Amino acid sequence: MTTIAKPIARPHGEEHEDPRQYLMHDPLPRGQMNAMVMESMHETSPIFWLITAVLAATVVFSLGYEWYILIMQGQGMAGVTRPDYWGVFLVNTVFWIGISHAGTFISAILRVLKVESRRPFTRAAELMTTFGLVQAGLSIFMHLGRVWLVYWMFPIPNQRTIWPDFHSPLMWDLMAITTYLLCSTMYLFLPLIPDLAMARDRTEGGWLKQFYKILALGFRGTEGEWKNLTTAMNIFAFAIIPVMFSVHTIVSWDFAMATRPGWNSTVFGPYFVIGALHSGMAAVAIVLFLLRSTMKHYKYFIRPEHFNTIGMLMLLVSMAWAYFYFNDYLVPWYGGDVWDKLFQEYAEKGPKAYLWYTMLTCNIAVPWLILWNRKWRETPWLLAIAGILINVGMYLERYIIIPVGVTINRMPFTWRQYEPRIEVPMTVGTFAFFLLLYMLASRLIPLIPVWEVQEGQEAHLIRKIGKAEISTLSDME
Amino acid sequence: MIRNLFEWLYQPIGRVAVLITALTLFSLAAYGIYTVQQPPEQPIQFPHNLHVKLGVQCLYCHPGALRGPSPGLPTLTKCWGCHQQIAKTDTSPKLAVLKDFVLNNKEIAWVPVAQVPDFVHFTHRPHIAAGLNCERCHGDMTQVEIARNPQVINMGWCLKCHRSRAANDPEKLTKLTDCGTCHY
Amino acid sequence: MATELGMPAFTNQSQEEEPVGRWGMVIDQDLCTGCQACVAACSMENNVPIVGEDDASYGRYMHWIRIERLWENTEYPEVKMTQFQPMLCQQCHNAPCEPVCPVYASVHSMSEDLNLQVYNRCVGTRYCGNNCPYQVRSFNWLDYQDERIHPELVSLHNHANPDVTVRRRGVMEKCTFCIQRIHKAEDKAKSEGREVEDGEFTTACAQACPANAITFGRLDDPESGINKLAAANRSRAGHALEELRTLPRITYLAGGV
Amino acid sequence: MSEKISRRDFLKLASVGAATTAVLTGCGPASRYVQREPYTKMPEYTYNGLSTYYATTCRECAAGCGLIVRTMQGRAIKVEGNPNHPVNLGKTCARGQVTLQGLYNPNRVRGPLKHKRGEALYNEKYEDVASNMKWEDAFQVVADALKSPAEVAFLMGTTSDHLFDFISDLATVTGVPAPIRFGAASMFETRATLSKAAEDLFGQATMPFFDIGNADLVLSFGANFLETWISPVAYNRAYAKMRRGNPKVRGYFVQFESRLSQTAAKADEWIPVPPGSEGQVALAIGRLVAEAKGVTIPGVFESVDVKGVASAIGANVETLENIAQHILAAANPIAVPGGAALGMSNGLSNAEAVLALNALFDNYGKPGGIFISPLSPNEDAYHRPASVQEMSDFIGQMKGGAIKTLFIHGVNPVFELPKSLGFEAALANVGTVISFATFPDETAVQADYVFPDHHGLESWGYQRATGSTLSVLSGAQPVVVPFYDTRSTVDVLIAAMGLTGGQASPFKDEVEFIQSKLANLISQADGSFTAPEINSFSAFFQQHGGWWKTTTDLASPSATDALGTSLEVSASEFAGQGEFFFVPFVSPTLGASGANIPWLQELGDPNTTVMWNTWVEINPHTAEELGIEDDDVVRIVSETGAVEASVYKYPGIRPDTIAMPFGQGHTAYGIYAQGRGVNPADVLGAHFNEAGDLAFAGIKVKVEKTGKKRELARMEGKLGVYGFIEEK
Repeated sequence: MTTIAKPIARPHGEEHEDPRQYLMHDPLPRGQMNAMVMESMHETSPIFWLITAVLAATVVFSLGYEWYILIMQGQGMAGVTRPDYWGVFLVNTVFWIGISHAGTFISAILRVLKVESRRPFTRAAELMTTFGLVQAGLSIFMHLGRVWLVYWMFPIPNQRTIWPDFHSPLMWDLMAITTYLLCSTMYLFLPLIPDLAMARDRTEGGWLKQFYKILALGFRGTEGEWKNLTTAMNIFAFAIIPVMFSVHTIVSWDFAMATRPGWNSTVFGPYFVIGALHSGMAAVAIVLFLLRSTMKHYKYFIRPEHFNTIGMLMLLVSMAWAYFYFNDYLVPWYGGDVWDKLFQEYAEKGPKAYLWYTMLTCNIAVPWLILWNRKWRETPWLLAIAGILINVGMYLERYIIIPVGVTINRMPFTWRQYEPRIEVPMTVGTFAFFLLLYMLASRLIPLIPVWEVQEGQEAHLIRKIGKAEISTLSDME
Repeated sequence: MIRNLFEWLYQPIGRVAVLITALTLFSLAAYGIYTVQQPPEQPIQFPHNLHVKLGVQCLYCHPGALRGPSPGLPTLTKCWGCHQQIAKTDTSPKLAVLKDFVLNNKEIAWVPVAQVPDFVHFTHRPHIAAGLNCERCHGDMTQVEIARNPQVINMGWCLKCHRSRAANDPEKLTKLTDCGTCHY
Repeated sequence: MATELGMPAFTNQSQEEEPVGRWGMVIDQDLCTGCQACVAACSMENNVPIVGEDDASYGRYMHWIRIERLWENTEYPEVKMTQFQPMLCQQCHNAPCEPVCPVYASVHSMSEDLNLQVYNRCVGTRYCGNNCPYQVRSFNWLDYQDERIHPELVSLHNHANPDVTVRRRGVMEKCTFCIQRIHKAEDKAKSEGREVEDGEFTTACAQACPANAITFGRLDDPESGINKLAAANRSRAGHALEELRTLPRITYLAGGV
Repeated sequence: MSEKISRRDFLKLASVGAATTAVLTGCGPASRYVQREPYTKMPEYTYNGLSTYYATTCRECAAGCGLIVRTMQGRAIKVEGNPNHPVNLGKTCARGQVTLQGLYNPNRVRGPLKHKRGEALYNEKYEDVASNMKWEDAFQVVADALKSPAEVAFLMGTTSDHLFDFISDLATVTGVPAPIRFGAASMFETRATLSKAAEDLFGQATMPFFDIGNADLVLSFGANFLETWISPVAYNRAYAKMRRGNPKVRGYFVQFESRLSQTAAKADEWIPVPPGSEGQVALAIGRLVAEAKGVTIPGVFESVDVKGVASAIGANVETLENIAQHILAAANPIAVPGGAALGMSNGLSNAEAVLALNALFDNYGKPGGIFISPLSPNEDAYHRPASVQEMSDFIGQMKGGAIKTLFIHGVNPVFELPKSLGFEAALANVGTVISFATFPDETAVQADYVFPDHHGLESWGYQRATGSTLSVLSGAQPVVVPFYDTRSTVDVLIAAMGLTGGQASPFKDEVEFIQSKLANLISQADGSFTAPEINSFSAFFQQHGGWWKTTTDLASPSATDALGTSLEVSASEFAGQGEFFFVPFVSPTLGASGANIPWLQELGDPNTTVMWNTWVEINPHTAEELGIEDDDVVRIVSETGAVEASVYKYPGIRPDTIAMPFGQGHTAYGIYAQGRGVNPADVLGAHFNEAGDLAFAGIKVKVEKTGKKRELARMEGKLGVYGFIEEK
């Protein structure tokens, strides 16, 4: 491969920027990086375990116990009623699926597009995908009135010879989510293998060793193994992208296929996908900030440049989202259906209007104000705050679509407001569960794909041409 | 590497352990099924085979089957109608139970053995009108002493028959496989 | 594959010509005095539970038929109330509630052309209730009929109708056009080797209505009472939310004219 | 599932079944463990799984509708109307439908009991006080009371006419005073005023019959005939006939009332007139009609000043002239007085003014006009229930201690009478109070003994139907065996008479007495059926659910000079110095005594859609002035008392009026009724009109804010019905 010279993007008015601020130009020996990652995994402060304990308790009580109540007493424990048959549980489902989009988007699309700065945080994002989907699945089950019969929704041969109805968007939903869960788990696992092997070799004895042993599938890093691995990863990287886009489109069909005013809209598919990315990117920003500030040595791996990348993506997505939201107004306006108008009026002027305004502020104003400036993009805490606000906004968006919007139907006699009851603790529970899983994972598997980072570092080196320092791709053979 | 996780499996003792566990689980399951398949305890050990052999028709004691949903279980008056004229009633120790019921006017709490769940609205009349005889579903009573349920009554079993009988009549098939025919 | 596995076929026949239907109802809003007799009769016939003041005020009343009224004008003294409108399951032919149920609990009865709700199949996704444009499906939010929770029901349950299943929590339910009466009549007719005649039986609500505002009968019999009634009042006749083309089986006769 | 489940509870299984069988699929249905309790001897005509139908009569109100009750294995399952019964022609009202929930109500008096006055008859765990005495002792108690016939008194409800007849006969035989009948329904129907007005105009004290069905224009002056008025089902049917009976002409309907009642909601025009001005309006309309006709103004209408009336009711003269034009165009118009219009200090003159208007329409005895209700078979004369004035006289007797023993059956005066009459206090001066109540109502709580009568569906009897064109005697028979250890009051009295040692009853039981009352009907030619002898006749009587004449015998009022006599409708005076007219009305769903029926509580009021509670109707503008919001609890203060209830901002009511439903506010009467809502009778003063009826709408009240808030359970969603955008 011949050498291609490409200048480093550098801010105005600043000559001779030091390229070593970039991860790929600040290489460390493989062994040292491995040691840093392992150390960050194993050096655990008591505070960490304290937080874990608190989270675990929250999960047990506000998820486990409350769910028990919900099952034994019935859905009436929740705030759902006629006409608000659907409540916060489905909001959570949509929200968590949205979160889960970030992982695939970053690791698959950015990998396919060969965006270099993705390297250190692909895995952190992919973990979010898997764990987010777990929450989404749980939320669907919470929503069911007779969850103990959920197996009737699976196509299992039975003596009744009754099968699930594949006309129902809920069935598509079920299929899509399970597919997505499987793919994303696989896709999380493949790039993990070399790091697991690394972890295996750097752990001596104990159950942990056995754990890595099994998961590493005996990976030894031979030429052939690498070849197969990269092939598999490329296949998955391309294959998972359509799955990712389809899953949230299908989730949106749960609503778009309904006869309800305001829901029955053709724009819902892409609109939901963009919304998902919006919240997903924001979530990645938060996670990166947390990792960087809590985990040892991560300041080396996760650098302002990465926040910069995320920030730009967030800005981009928020613009796309704004467009689609406008579009979502345009279409009904063009259709001119009175019920759709009422639906929007209720969101804007109804008793829940404050949610609507908060949503717009968080989803549009916040990113557009913060993310224009590179300096701000490169300040982690600022980005984290932006991420939190955007997620609040996106949660509200779903909340407005489902429990608030569902108030408006074609029978004004039945219009009633929805007030969440047992949903509140259970939602807290899902968030706690997500964090808990993530924290435990951070103790078990390397969150930094070391081999990927090193690959990047090996691929680049700095050539001095006169005074200028040029970052070039080194020949790979 | 993985295999040495399971090395204990390759010791004879390990295999025995596995075998024992499997056997225990299996026999537990078998026992569980056995218990629920037993005919329940009846107030009177009523010998169906005997009565059928003596020529008593099913519909004599279960007349409701002709008219409507439930065939009904015989009341004291029904039993006594014959038995008070039978000398054996006074002598036989088995029939002492019946006498006791009658003389103290206690209702005989028969335990129904062929039951459909309560969300299934089964009616005997049309089934008999369709020319089914009792044995078809309730088994041959000349063979059994205490009434027992010959086969598991579940939806698959119902549908099997409904399908086969309406195979060549689409309209009838629709009716007989319509959810609303039994569930409401 | 669908049919050989016994799956009820999908019922969206919007491309075909409109089928006439089998059972239907005509409701004359000019006669409905909102006296609630139909609601009481329906609840007595179909074991519909009460939910108590708190749940009722939150909108969880289980009525299978409710009498709606809105305001045409709330400015005193020109106050005008809309005509009372009994709202119950319209037994749509193209029912929005049916295709969305993942387990065929909300399914179309091919033989009776009714919307069925199979209680024992329902898993409680509530998609049907969500999708019903008439909002006439009521969900068992809690165990309203469980005597362990409501001991006062032990004696009240004596009048429960054994022909109708008592629903438990987590199950969607709705008006069935008194399908148990339909079956009884059909069974009787069959045993006498004839078709069910129009007016041979009627639903609980129609039976009770003191002003005869509700009429129930055969749609496929051109001579039936409802068809005649609808024909005689064509100028007032119409369906609820006709624009959705759900092909309801209930015809409303506008009141006040 | 393995515990024994009795036949009675087999429905419990239906609920459990859904869950269990799903789990046990493949292991046989769970119900195999059920143990039934079958009959030892199958009753006649009873087959498993098939239901038996019995004809009887509804006892929820005095109208006497015929019912057919579906029973199955000894339990009443469904109430259906008796299609052949002339009163309701197979139809029922909501209260008739849920009478089953009275029969199987969790709170019933389960047997004869003696208890301390004021002690509750059930606890909060729905457990009723157990019966603590034998019926034999109960008979003795009654017998001892009857030994001194002059010192007993019978207070009766308006239902179960056969009991009324029995006691009346008893009065003639043993010299006990004649029974007094009373009911909140009749109090609000102002029956006394109606019959007095009939007496003044027709020369015959009777219940006028308004043939709304054949009219093509109905002017209703406060008559809420679609709600609980005299015979709701019959009048609902009549309304339907008026609207759509004639395919060419749709009847026109105008309601003059201070609030948009359920009846007014069905009217084409609702003229909100202030309470008490209905008579004036009637006269004004009469004058306008006469003028328009160009005839000499009859004496009745001479004195009225149309403009003054119009301004008084806040309408312009055109409105009234409009109506006059309608009247001229109409073939047979009718004007119906009733409701709050008669519950006024000037109620009688209001009624007479309206009847005079009918005289102007010249519809006396004509189709679509006014008739005299036919007397029932075996009825000597029209016995109207006691007016509240007569009740207060009776209370006076009680206070005086003239009454040693008071028998109360089928009425709940402690709850129904205005507090200001002091019935409860007067009870203190009565030696023994014996209640025959089926339900543990307030009066039963104040009694020394409760000897429960059967529920209507468990008892024999007959009821004289009102509101029918035919003369109907509606028959009742038990459709199920008594659920508890109750006895028919007639049987109790018969048994007691046997024990007095004095005059024994000629009848051996209730049935025999009823047959004796039917004896003179068995061979009447114009009856619905005849029979050779009494036994087969009473068999038919049960089978048909009553006996009635096949030909109508509506007497037409004897034409008197209703128009000539000048009638002075005085302005009604109002007691108390509040700023609001106060209009109590019988709750359309609950009726006067339905509060213990859970399903009636759950039914939404037709106009406000409020369930389970009492509300106060206030015009939104008024509420705004007072700074009151929906669901705010306000205190309504009258001269005699105060009640607190939540506000419903109701557009359909005069700004100077507030209204409140009667029927809630029980302090006993079962778990579904107790402590729910308030009783407007608590603020009513003891004011009467010329006929002695309570002037229940004749008071003015103050409305005070309490700062509390209590949400009303309404079926409607406020967002949709009243809009979700707050205009501030």
